[in-house]
Amino acid sequence: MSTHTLALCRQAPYGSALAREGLEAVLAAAAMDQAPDVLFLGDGVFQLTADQAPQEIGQKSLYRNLQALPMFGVERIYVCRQSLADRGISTESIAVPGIEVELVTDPGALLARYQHVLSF
Amino acid sequence: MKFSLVVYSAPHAGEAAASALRFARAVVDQGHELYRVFFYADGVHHGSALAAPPQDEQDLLTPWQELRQANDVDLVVCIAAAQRRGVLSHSEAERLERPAANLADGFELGGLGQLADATAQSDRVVTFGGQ
Amino acid sequence: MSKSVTIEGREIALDKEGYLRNLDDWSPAVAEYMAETEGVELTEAHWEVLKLMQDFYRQFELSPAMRPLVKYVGQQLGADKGRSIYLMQLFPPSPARVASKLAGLPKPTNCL
Amino acid sequence: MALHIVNRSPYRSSALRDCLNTMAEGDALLLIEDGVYAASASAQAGAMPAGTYCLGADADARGVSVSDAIARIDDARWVALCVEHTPVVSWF
Repeated sequence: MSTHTLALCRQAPYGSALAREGLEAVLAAAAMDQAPDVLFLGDGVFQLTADQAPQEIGQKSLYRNLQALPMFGVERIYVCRQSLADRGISTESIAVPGIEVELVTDPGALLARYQHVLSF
Repeated sequence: MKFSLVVYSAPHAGEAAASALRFARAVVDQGHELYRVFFYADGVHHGSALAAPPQDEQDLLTPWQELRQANDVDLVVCIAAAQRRGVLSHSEAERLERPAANLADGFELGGLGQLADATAQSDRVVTFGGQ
Repeated sequence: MSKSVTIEGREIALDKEGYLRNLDDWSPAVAEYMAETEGVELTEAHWEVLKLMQDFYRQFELSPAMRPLVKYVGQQLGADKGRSIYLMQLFPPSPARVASKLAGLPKPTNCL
Repeated sequence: MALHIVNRSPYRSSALRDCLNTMAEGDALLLIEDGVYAASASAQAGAMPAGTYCLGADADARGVSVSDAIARIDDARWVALCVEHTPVVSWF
């Protein structure tokens, strides 16, 4: 996928399988040295909130999976500032260990930099 | 121009599967190359040979197989997403000790690397999602 | 031909490729048994990598592919061990696959 | 310039809102499937940006009368829009 591709993650974790499968696609590409850039927008920002404990609903923690991104060579993610504000999520509460979070105020300008946007 | 499509929706679950097929036909009708269709998430159900819709409802299997025949389009079903949902080739059914295989002719199981390759090889990638 | 083997008096169910059916069945003796079937003789160097595989899985709830495994081993055990050639010598021919199996992690999805 | 494709009803999903919040000046918007309800002459079509298109077959299927401000297109023109724009971004 590489850096001319942006993965646009808009699904909340657990309610939609595409949240996890989107991350799996990013990790698989990164494992092959073709990591895309990643933007969390809309309900996708819920993937980044800590304190996820999905054992009782029979799922694995997406938040823990996300923390593997640096091991796969993805050390920075983009996050839509407005999406956080709309959902009452503070920017401090979405820290993912080992990952630099770059807040984006103009997601349209970010999208314009890429040849491909894969929506998840 | 070279196109690839990514399909997340199961056939008969909503309109997205039918939209993807219409778009794919339009791409080749307009003289463009359709390089690969990557079926992911619930889209892997496209690869099941066992769907049997009534005769007066849309067939969403044969037209893909015809596109492959006529235009040499890669129809790739993501192997990891397919294992979860029970779309298996003969060798996977054997490896995973399942009682039957159902991967339709013309479709192949492939890794997510084939999605990364499709983005690298194609001028345009269009995703089809949602139920 | 799925089978079960008796290890330390416990019956352990394996699938036809020799992976655990129940991940809770793992024990060091199970790893020793699997190593033998893979033609690997477990030394201290093997064990420290297997332990890291389990740490990785606990931390991220994922089995590592080759690239993250190399990076993780490098971070934890030093740069001279964080190299694919080193892991290849320990767990030929495919370190991520073989070490996942021996460490009792889930069977890989054949995804790559 | 990007082409954004929205396939969800604006009354059910945030797809259209997320898309409109993201669109840059000069981007095109294509409404397909349930997205065509946003193109209805009787709905909020007036709020759609310039450069909004609607897939005619999907509007006809639903009996949606498309606002004059929005261009009705067929599948061939859909492909052409994809050729003219990059990237193509789907919102669902």
